[in-house]
Amino acid sequence: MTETIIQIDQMKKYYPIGKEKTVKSVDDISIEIKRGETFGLVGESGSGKSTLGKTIVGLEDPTSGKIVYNDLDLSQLNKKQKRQINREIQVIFQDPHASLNPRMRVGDIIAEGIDAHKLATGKNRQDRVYELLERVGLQPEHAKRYPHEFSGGQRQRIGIARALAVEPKFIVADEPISALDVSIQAQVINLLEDLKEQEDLTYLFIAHDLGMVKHISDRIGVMYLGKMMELSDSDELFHDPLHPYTKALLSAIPIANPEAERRERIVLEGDPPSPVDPPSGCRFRTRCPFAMDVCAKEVPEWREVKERHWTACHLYNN
Amino acid sequence: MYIVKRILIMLLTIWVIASLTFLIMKFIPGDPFASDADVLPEEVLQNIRAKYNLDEPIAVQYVLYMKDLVTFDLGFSIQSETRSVNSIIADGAPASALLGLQALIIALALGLLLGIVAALNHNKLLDYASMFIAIIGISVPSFILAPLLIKYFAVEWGMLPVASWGTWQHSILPTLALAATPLAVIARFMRSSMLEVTNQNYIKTADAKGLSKTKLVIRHGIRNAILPVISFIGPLFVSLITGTFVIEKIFAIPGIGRYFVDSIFNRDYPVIMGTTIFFSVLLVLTLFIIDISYRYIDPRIKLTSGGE
Amino acid sequence: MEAKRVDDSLFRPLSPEKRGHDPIQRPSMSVWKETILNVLKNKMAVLGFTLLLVIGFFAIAGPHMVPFDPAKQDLVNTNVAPNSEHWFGTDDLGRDVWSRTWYGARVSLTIGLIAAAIDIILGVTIGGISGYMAGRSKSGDRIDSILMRIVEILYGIPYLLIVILLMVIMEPGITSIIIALSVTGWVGMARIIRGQILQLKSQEYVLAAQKMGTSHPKIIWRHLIPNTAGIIIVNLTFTIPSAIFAESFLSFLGLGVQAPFASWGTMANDSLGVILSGQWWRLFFPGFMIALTMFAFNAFGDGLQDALDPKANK
Amino acid sequence: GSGADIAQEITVNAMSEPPDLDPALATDTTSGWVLDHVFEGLYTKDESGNPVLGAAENVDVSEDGKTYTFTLRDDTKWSDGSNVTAQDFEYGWKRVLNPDTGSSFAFYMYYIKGAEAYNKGDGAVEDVGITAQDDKTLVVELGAPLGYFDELLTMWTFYPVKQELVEENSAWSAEADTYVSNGPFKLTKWAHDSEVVIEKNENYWDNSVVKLDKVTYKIVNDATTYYQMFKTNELDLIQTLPSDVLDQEKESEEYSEVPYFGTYMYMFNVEKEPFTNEKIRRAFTLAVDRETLTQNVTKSGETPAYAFVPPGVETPEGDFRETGGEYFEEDGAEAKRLLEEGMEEEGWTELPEVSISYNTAENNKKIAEAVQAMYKDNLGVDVKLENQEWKTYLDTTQQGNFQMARMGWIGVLVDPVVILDYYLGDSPNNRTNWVNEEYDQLMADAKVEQDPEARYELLHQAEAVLMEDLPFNPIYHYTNNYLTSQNFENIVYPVNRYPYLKWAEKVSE
Amino acid sequence: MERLLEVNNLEVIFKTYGGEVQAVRDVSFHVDKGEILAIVGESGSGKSVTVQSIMGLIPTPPGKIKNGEVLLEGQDLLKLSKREMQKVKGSKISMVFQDPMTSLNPTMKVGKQIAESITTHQNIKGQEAKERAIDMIRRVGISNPAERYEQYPHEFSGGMRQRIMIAIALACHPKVLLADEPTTALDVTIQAQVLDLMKNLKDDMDTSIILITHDLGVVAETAERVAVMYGGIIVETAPVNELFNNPKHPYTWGLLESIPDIDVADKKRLVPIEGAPPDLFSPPKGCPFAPRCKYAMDVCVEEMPPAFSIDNGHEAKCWLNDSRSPALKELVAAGRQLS
Ligand SMILES: Nc1ncnc2c1ncn2[C@@H]1O[C@H](COP(=O)(O)OP(=O)(O)OP(=O)(O)O)[C@@H](O)[C@H]1O
Ligand SMILES: Nc1ncnc2c1ncn2[C@@H]1O[C@H](COP(=O)(O)OP(=O)(O)OP(=O)(O)O)[C@@H](O)[C@H]1O
Ligand SMILES: [Mg+2]
Ligand SMILES: [Mg+2]
Repeated sequence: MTETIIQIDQMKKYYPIGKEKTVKSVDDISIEIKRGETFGLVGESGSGKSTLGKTIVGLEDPTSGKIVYNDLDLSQLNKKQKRQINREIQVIFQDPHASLNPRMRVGDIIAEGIDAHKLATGKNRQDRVYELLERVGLQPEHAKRYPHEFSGGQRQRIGIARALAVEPKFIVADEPISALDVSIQAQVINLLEDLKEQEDLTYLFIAHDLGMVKHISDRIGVMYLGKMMELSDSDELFHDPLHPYTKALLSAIPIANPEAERRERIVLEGDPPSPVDPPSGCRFRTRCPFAMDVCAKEVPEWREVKERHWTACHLYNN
Repeated sequence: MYIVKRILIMLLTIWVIASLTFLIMKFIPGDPFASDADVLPEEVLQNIRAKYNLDEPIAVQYVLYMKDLVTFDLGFSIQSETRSVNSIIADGAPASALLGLQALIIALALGLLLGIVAALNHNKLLDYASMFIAIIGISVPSFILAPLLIKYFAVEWGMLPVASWGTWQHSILPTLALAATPLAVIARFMRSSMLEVTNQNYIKTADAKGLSKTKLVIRHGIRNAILPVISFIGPLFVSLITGTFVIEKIFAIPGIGRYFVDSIFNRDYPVIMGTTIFFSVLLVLTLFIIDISYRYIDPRIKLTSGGE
Repeated sequence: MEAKRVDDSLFRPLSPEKRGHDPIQRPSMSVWKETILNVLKNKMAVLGFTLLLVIGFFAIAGPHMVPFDPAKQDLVNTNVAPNSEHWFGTDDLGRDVWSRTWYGARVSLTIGLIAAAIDIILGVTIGGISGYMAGRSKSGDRIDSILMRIVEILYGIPYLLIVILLMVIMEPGITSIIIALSVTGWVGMARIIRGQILQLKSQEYVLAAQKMGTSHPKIIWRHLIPNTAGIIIVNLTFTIPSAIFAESFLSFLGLGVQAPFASWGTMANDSLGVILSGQWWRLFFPGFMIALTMFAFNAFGDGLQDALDPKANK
Repeated sequence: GSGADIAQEITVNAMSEPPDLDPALATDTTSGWVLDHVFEGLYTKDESGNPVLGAAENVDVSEDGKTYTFTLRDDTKWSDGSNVTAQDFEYGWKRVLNPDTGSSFAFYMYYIKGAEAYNKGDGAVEDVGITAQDDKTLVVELGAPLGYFDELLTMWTFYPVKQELVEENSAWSAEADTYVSNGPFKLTKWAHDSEVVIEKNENYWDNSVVKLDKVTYKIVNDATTYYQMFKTNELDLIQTLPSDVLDQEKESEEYSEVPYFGTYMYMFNVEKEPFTNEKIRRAFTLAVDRETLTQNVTKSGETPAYAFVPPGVETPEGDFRETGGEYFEEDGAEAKRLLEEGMEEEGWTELPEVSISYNTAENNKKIAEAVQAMYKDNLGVDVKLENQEWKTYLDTTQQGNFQMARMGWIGVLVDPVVILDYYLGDSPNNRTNWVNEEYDQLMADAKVEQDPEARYELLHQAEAVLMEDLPFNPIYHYTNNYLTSQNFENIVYPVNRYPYLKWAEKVSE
Repeated sequence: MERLLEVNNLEVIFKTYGGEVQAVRDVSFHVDKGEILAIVGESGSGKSVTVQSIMGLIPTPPGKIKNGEVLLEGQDLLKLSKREMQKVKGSKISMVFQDPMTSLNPTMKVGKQIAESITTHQNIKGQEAKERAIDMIRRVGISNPAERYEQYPHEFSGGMRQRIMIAIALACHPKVLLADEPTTALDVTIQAQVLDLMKNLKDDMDTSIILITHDLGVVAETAERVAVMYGGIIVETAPVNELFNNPKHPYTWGLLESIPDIDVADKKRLVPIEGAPPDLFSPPKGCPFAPRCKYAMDVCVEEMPPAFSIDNGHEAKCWLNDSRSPALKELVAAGRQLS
């Protein structure tokens, strides 16, 4: 076993739209996620975070590139391995409404994975369901209800309980807390952290709430228009953001104190470009306050500018 | 590329249907020339059989038939020796198609309306009323409905001709008789899926825009709810426009529906094959179009793992 | 804000016995019990179900309630209108329509049930597999394509030809009818279910289930099919009467139930002439029974659908 | 009287699309019905159904009865105005016999010398005894004298066709605009599966007797429908009423019943138990109450059958049926007794299971059900019913896979021979496995017997032999029933053909 | 300031098999013209149900508005006929729904769905509506608006769909905008952009906005007043500064405590509110928060606290604000003893 649990190598995911065009949702991304770490992923909405997550989880096939899980190339698995890995890599969906079958009771939804992998039966199964419900802050009685009877936040917790049910090793959490109120968010984050300790989990944590991302993540990657822009340890990223997009992002964080004096917000000019026809060179250049000539000509190299701190920006090319 | 592949598959399907039909047709007992009139002497039968290549081994007959088929030559009827199968189809298809189309349009228009009205008035009087109509439509088959229509509309009230073909008045009763059951089924399908749709969040969104109920239904309801109806009317369309035996018989309509049945009873081999091929070409084409239309109705539907 | 008088003594830290006192929980009951209760609360479902029971009861007891054998002819008393002796009148061979109607119920209800079973077992399954597999992968496409080609082929081959073939290789009787219905009875259902599944399967909960490692059959049966229940019921309300009439056609051709045994379909078929001659009872009673059964089934189906829909009012 | 203002048009129901309007190819009564009106053979029928000269003006029969020399009328013309020639007859007949034509009715010409050999591919066309000596003279040589050759010549197979036309266009008979004929009417419209229209042929030699200007044959298959069309005056003449309306129509002026030259029966398979036993066959024959059956079940005036040959054959002594009489008497008790005797003879304590087969049709079903009930009542036997679709049924019965099977037999010509030939040992129709040399001999003798009286006597004897052995169970002799609008007069209802409209006239609106 | 919308004593229930869910119990609040009111609160506390009741979008059955009134410019919306209500919906009030994934019609082009909102009440049709819709797509920060116009919802990312929802709601320039968690799925830059858009709308058109959100940062930066909901009631209302600086309800305290501080480098464990929200089938007769409240008193369980008026426009439903309640110190001490 290596230290790296997931390695993504030059992965691309293009969606065809219409006749000729493709959306370059994820365009040539390479990252490694270490066992036991929480990898935060932030970035502009529509930049391909969910797509990246879905592809890792196996819900989409990459257009090109490779995903290696525990030294196993995911595209070359036999049936048994596939099944095992399917279980080990789990996902918490962004949308708590659509991802729950409206005609199934919550208990059955949660137990689905338990049944599929025969993890428990009979009374044990039920106990496990109750335990999971309690773990995510719901009550055992809820097992008998249907998803639509729950509020958005409650539904998201059902989704989390479902993912946990199969005792996964690696969880892609796609905005798992955005529909929760802050106090529950805290509960869930604590829960995720506890679980990580206890079960030796690794997370890919996608979120927009940078405070939470910072809090939970060991490292954070910043995406923009299908590309990874910056990657470093989380404190480092907040302390010394390198990429202009990251800077803009951090400056836009709303602060929960109406009287706190506002950080100077870097307002991004112009419209976000289209992933169908992304700008040449650096993708961010059209809105970058520091754009230079070279930015239009050359794709900036993905470099480790400081120790453990990577970015792709011409500003740091000496 | 995809289209080319689909067309090849369609041709293959038609070929399989034709071949199986050929085989079954030859397998079942009965002779086109057997009748309750004098049974013919063997030598005479031989002459007649030779005329239709029936004296050859089945494999040879099959090859000969397929050869002709490639040139769209469907041969001559055994029953009506002077009529080619092509002309039988050409003579009969217009009447059948006209009737079928009329019936389909009525069934669709009224069925959808009835279904929607029922769904919007779920568990209210109109819902029950539509159920009543639907049940009549479903449990009174056309062979009962048709004579009843004739009895009242033509004989008792003298409003319309009893049967035969020619003027538009002649087509009214058969159209109604033909449309009743599909109408009922479409209404039920529409009601059921419409009920499902009205529960969806996006209906709330549309409602919040202040759309009137009608617009809500027309713009947001129908397209999301119509899929089962579309699935249902594919084969229905084909069987309607190729004519319905019972209706054509009762209303004395010169369509080709009757040939689907009579040709088999008469063991009129070329006509059996001709009508079958005619039907399956239409069927395969229609089902293909239906499949394609799924994507246009619901863009989320992905029929093949390749892009399209 | 004028609060009502509150006892001052209550303003002290919460006593330990009250802390953590969870609000009273709702009574919990088994899924089955709940389902049955829900159905019972639905008037239409109860009405439909009761009617089905009543029809079933008469199918068993009906012929024994009158002293007439359903096959017994009385060529002198033909076409007698309903009266106190012959409750539903007699037919053109002087047989008692009441006992024939209930006797016929046995055949027709059996046929209806069988047709429904075929529709569900074959149609829903095949449609489910086909719709689910389409677009999943190259091999999934192939499965869908093959199944749909089979459907097309079965649609395409003239049914009458198949029936005659069966007639040649089988003895007439109920088994033959079952086989004759099984050959093509399910294809309509299959195509409709396939269409529904195609639409449904892009739902995220299906992805979620796949991710949970749920097997394909289970996804089809637990996630997709229940969400098409309404459509299945509607299609059944169409298949059942079709099968009842198909039986009369098959019997007429010689494949099915043989005279003098009756079924609603054959009774209706044999008495079409009364539209001209006015002995309405010969056509009306079997026809009415079919309609009544379909009404009961529809009411029950609709009610069931309402009662089982978790979102609906209960 | 006939006012000039009354449109001389009639609409009748042909029931089904005539498959072929080519005299060489037609085999069915519907086609025959139209052909009889648009063509005329050397002989035709008069108003009372007797053969009289038609296109021929004169006939000479040689002394040995084998050579017929016909002289055609001068004024017999095709509907396009050209003359009908003896060559047209010769061509037409030889066309029927030509193996390539594949005519099913060619065997009706086998009486002609060399015809059979030619048709079966063993002889040459030159050896066939049909010769047009000149435009007007046709010589026909028979292999043996034939008592009813004149009757035979009224059949459509013997109609002429216009040689040039047919040689030019093999599909001439498929559509109305290429159709040429020589009868009282000519084909003017053929809307397939909908209607056939014939109009008065002004070129017909005897056109003064033709009153109708137009006859429309509607093609309406369904009994309920055509009955209702009659009720709304969309049809003026229908036949074979739906059985449910017979009770109410029987008394009507419009109703008529005409015997039809045929017999409805159940064949016994004499090689399948229990009908190997003659007594048991008789028991099953006697146990049927034909009177009740025809009165209460079939209802359209059928005559109960106690023999094979139907009424309608004129013999010097009167009707063949009347002189022949009935061959058995129904008797339940006697039947029961015979059954027991038969079983004893065979050593059965229990009767082998019996099933009645019939081909799928409403009427057959009803009759079978009634007979089934009668066997139950009279013999205490439970018989099973089985039905099959027609062509399958023909095949099954042909192979002898039956015990008791429904069959009907209709004589194309009104002569007992046509009927009785059915049970010849080598007749392909005889599916009963019953072979009786005496019977075969009597029939052979009858065919060459030139003296009518002696001939009928032989036929009576043959029928007696048949009825003694009872390889079949006669039920009734057919009738046709009609509803005819009272506006018409002089419609002729022949025994073995559909109504003849040549002389019909519309007398009121 | 002019009161634009006023909700008084709103009570909403849902009839389900298990009984009546008392989703909203006696809720009253108001929004002034051109004001942004934020509603925060426990998930499941009835925020969405409250705003949906204003729009008349509660599905009936199973839902039922048992009591209360919704006054828009003095007119009670709950009393309007369906047809009259149609005129109000989408023109005077519009709404951004919480669930962007399912709230868009999957079979209708996204652009059409926006255009429809424009054409329904305004006299704008065809091409012009299309252009306006495209403009709206651009304004919510989606690139290639003309192309996006032609796409279907499933081709959009979650955040994009949410922006489409916002575009739909804003397209018709409502007087009141009900925004149910409009930015949960958006990254902060876009969120800022969208919030700016809403603020501009407010400034330009004097639109009043009810903003439901979980992000207290957003509340702090955007709202003028805040209402905090818990267990179907509003437990505290206050101007935004008051609420953050001087909260008077333990639930509000809990909320504020649970937020991580990004400026602090070392990772403390987050401080959630322990316990579970009340079962709304049989809500406690007293304060719904009492079972989870560290400072609960006997009175909290027995009696529903009235709204104590703290300051101008600041109210809290908590017995702690009663003069008779002991000082917090004592309560904390008592709570410690117990645990
Ligand atoms: N099925 C699809 N067909 C076409 N385009 C798609 C599809 N799914 C996603 N996309 C496109 O891919 C891009 C990335 O989408 P993705 O969902 O990964 O974004 P995201 O980073 O998760 O955004 P958000 O934060 O808003 O959820 C978007 O431009 C989106 O329109
Ligand atoms: N159709 C319904 N049937 C039954 N209960 C319902 C229904 N809709 C809402 N509820 C219940 O009403 C209560 C309030 O729900 P609501 O959606 O208003 O919560 P919310 O405050 O918006 O939560 P969130 O922040 O999670 O969106 C919840 O307990 C929910 O279970
Ligand atoms: Mg996303
Ligand atoms: Mg909500």
